[in-house]
Amino acid sequence: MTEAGTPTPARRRRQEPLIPDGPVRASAHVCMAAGCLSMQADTVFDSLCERVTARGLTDVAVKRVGCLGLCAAGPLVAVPEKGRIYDHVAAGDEAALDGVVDGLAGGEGGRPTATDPFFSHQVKVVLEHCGRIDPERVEDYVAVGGYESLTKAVTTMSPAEVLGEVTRSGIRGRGGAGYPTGLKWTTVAKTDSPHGKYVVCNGDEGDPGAFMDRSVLESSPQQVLEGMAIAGYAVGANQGYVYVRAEYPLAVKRLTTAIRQAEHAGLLGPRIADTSFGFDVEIRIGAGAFVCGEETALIASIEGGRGTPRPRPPYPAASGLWGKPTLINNVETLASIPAIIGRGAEWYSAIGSGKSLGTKVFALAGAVVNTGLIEVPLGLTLREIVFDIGGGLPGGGKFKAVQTGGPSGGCMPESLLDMSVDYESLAQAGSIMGSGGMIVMDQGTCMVDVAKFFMDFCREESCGKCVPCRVGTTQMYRLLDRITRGLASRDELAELESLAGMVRDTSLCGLGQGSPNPVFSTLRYFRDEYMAHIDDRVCPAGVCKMEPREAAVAAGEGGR
Amino acid sequence: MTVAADAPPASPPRDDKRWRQVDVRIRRLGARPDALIEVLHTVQEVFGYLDDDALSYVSEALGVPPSRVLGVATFYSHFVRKPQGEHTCVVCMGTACYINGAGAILNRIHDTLGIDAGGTTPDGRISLLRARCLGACSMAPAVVVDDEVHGRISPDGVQQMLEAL
Amino acid sequence: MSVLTLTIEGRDVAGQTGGTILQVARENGIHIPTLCHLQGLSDVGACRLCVVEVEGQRKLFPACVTTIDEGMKVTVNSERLAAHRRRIVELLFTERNHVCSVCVADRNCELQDLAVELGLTHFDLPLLSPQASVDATHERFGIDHNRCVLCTRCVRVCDEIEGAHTWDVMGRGTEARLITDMGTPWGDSNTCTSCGKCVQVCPTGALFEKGRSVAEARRRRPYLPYLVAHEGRTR
Amino acid sequence: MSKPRLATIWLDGCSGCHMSLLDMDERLLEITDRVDIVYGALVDFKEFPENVDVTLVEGAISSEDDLRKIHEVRRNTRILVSLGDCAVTSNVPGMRNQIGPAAILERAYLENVTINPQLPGPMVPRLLAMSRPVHAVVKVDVFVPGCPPSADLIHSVLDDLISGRVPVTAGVTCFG
Repeated sequence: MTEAGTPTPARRRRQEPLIPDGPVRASAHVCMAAGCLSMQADTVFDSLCERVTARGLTDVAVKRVGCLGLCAAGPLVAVPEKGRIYDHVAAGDEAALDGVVDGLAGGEGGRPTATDPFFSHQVKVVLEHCGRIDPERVEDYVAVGGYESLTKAVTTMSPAEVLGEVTRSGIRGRGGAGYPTGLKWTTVAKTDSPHGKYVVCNGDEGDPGAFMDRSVLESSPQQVLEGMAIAGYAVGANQGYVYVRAEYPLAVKRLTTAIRQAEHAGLLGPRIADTSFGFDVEIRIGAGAFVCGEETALIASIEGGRGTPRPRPPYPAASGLWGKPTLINNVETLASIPAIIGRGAEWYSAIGSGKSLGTKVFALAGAVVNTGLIEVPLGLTLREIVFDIGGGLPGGGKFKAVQTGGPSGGCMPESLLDMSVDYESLAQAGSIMGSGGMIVMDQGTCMVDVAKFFMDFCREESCGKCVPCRVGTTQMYRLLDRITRGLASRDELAELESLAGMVRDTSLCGLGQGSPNPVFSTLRYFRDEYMAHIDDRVCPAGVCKMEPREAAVAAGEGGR
Repeated sequence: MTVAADAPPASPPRDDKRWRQVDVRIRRLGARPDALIEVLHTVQEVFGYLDDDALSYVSEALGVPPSRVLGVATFYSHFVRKPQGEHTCVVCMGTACYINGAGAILNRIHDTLGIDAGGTTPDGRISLLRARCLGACSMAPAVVVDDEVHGRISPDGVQQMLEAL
Repeated sequence: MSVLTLTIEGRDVAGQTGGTILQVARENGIHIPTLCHLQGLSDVGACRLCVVEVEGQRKLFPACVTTIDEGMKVTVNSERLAAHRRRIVELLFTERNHVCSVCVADRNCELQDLAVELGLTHFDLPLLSPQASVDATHERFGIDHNRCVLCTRCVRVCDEIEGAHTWDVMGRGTEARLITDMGTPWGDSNTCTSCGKCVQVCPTGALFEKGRSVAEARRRRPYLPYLVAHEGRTR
Repeated sequence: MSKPRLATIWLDGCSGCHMSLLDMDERLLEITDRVDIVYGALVDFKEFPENVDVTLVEGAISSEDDLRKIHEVRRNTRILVSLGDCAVTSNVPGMRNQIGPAAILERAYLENVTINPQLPGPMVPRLLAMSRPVHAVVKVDVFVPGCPPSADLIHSVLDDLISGRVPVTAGVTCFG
């Protein structure tokens, strides 16, 4: 299958941001993340600049910023001094544009963020600077305290102290598995390597329905670079790689700009903050292979090969990139580091609950009013996320399930809405935290069809190296396909369950091991839907089309 | 079968100035075998696709066995081995787009243009591609036509857009 | 190098630090089924037939690449492992077009033997019946993709022993196929030295010497004395 | 007590499995003493009878006729045995599955024929799109792979079945 990504925005003459020389009364932050950009946010930016100039508002700023979160209502413009967000500011919508300018000039209007539940329930650590700074200006990041944590680390802390701080913060890997970050760092730090170590930032965000890393890279790339440099200092690495999907050209572009600017400003490169510590970062662009999110496959890909995973151990912490000890962390994990070092482990670990500390970014999508990007303390309930922050289902739709964890995750039914969203509870419910995609499904969604969708994904993304995943996902897909066509027997359902267990137990990497999870979780909570397809040959959601069994047998399908 | 003795130094397969861009990139990456994917990205950016000549050239220039070059080029779905149409239409098949009707969009394009994902119309005008997830989930279903993202689009909307190309 | 002690199948055994479970098991006459493993080549842990249970661990471990630890307790045979292994062989049979009765490797095939050893009498899963081709352009050898199990022994022997790297794998998932050079016909390969090592290490009838008919494949073991191929036939 | 009723049926196979059955030689007599053979290539009955205890099925399910017959067999059989690789895996008949029935018929009846080439008429059962193993269509109780299974194996399977034991073929028989 051929794939493609979103395109690089066409080159054109760039309007410079309006930044007054004197004190700023109010500023318009125009969201330039991919969602708003697809709704001509760049034109909105130009129009606002024009209007502000035309009105002679010399103490008003107009800036490009990263993601403001509420993608459902874009294009978005925030006026932080007034604590307001203007939504649906479409290009060419005179009234909306004038509304923003009126607001800048002192008028009312827009949504107050302090009382709007979408904003007021959130706690922003990773997304702290998203939507507040211009991602293409390192000055902006520095102005909000950027790189202070790196300077603090390299000038006032020993690597061991940095490790201790990260360990005590309790942060766990935000890429999916939730491995304690401090432990990972300590392992890499302890491994002797006379010929160097590496820090790799995993930005191969492949889960369909997840766009957290994309937004962070597009909205605050310097924050990720700072996190990497701090990690490099702590574990003893001087070289970092950021692996980004080719589907995210805007993220690649902003990251490239960020690296160049940071090097130019002496924030990356040799002798950071006049110490002997130096750190360089290079970008590696993925080429469309979900499995490369698995850390050993990612290493193979950075080394220029087929992205096939290899058995662990040895873990990359001991033998990774070119056989050297390698720390691999996800974008979100690394983006949390500057705040942890800056404000301290105690501050961070006070957020969250139980063994799941800190905040987590989720991408809300599907049948929910406020689709977009949110950051919440771990331990909120699903209900709070879907209904309070997400605003519930649109058009009076009735809730059926929420899917987390992408192709290795699961679907949780209404009865689990009051479950706390943390690593342990999700695992117990048969799902995983995953990278943070959260997709709300209404009664019009067929859960067998959803399981089939994810299996199709795994089948196509299987690297083909190990037998259970390569052939097992294909066979499971065929069984699910037969169920959705009303051709399957109860024997075949039993066959599916047994095969799923075997693929989970014997596959080489997480892609294969996790591939049966959507089947297990939909069988656990929605078995009646499977049985309706099999026994009554009916799709309760009205999604699947049933086929006559006789015709299928004549066409060579088999089936008894 | 013969084994080529003293293979001549790698020279570009065609007299095409665009190869200079590729050569510059290869030099900047130090012509190392591990630069393979980066170089393939460059070749595809410059020429639009990767043909056998190009792969052979990259193989020699980086000292990577030809079977390994093809193995890598065919592992990653971003790389294409045949020229694409004048216009491209990318239908996102991420979870949010899927449950919001991306399948109906693909079906409509199939019915109106007669092509499936990965195909190009016989006149070479439009190529249809699928994306695993564009990360534009908040605007599902999303379609990208010639570098422009269109969110919350209906099969009718896509048809109109493609007909207007 | 120090010696570690562990138990495999309840037996106290010892092995060198860095040794794998498979090595130690074989040194002690304990059989673990394998397919992609071939002594003398690097291990890839791909076929998953050699998975074993380690006490205290929920995961299963491929014996060919898992190094031993002091005090490790390894279970090689259990009902769960037997079922899983049988399934793996079933998946391989259903993936391509293995028709033993007309195969050059009939009675000399590791996949066929594994089916017997693991008690596989039929396939519950449907045959995928993919289109797969035969390349007979090489003057002495041929490859029948219908019989290939993607163990990659040929890729490894060609790269690691012969140093030619003629073989590799293209595509992914069930679309993955072995290739010679740039997907060019084997007979036109510029890198192939016609050494035939790939044919000797192939566990099935995928790689064969021309001129041999059904059930006539014979591996010439003395040709590669340091590569232990096909460690004993069931019949 | 009446003797168990045994049937054999030959679908899309080469009859090699029936030949192997005959290779039991004198043991055939011992078997025929213990059962009533009620249908099959060894006896002359036109209709598949009711209340059969054991049916040995040779061959894959390749045509509409095979399909009709196997359902009839299943309806009237207590223990259905898939005998040989064609019944168990579809084997050689299944090799056409990647090619399709139309191309196969053309090759066999038009391209390779010099005198009066013509495709089979309505008198010949139509081929199914795919040739399938027996258990893809009906439930199978005992699998005896092999191409063909040896006479010894067939004898031991029959001996078990007649004596009321469940035959174990795993580990003793082999594809091919």
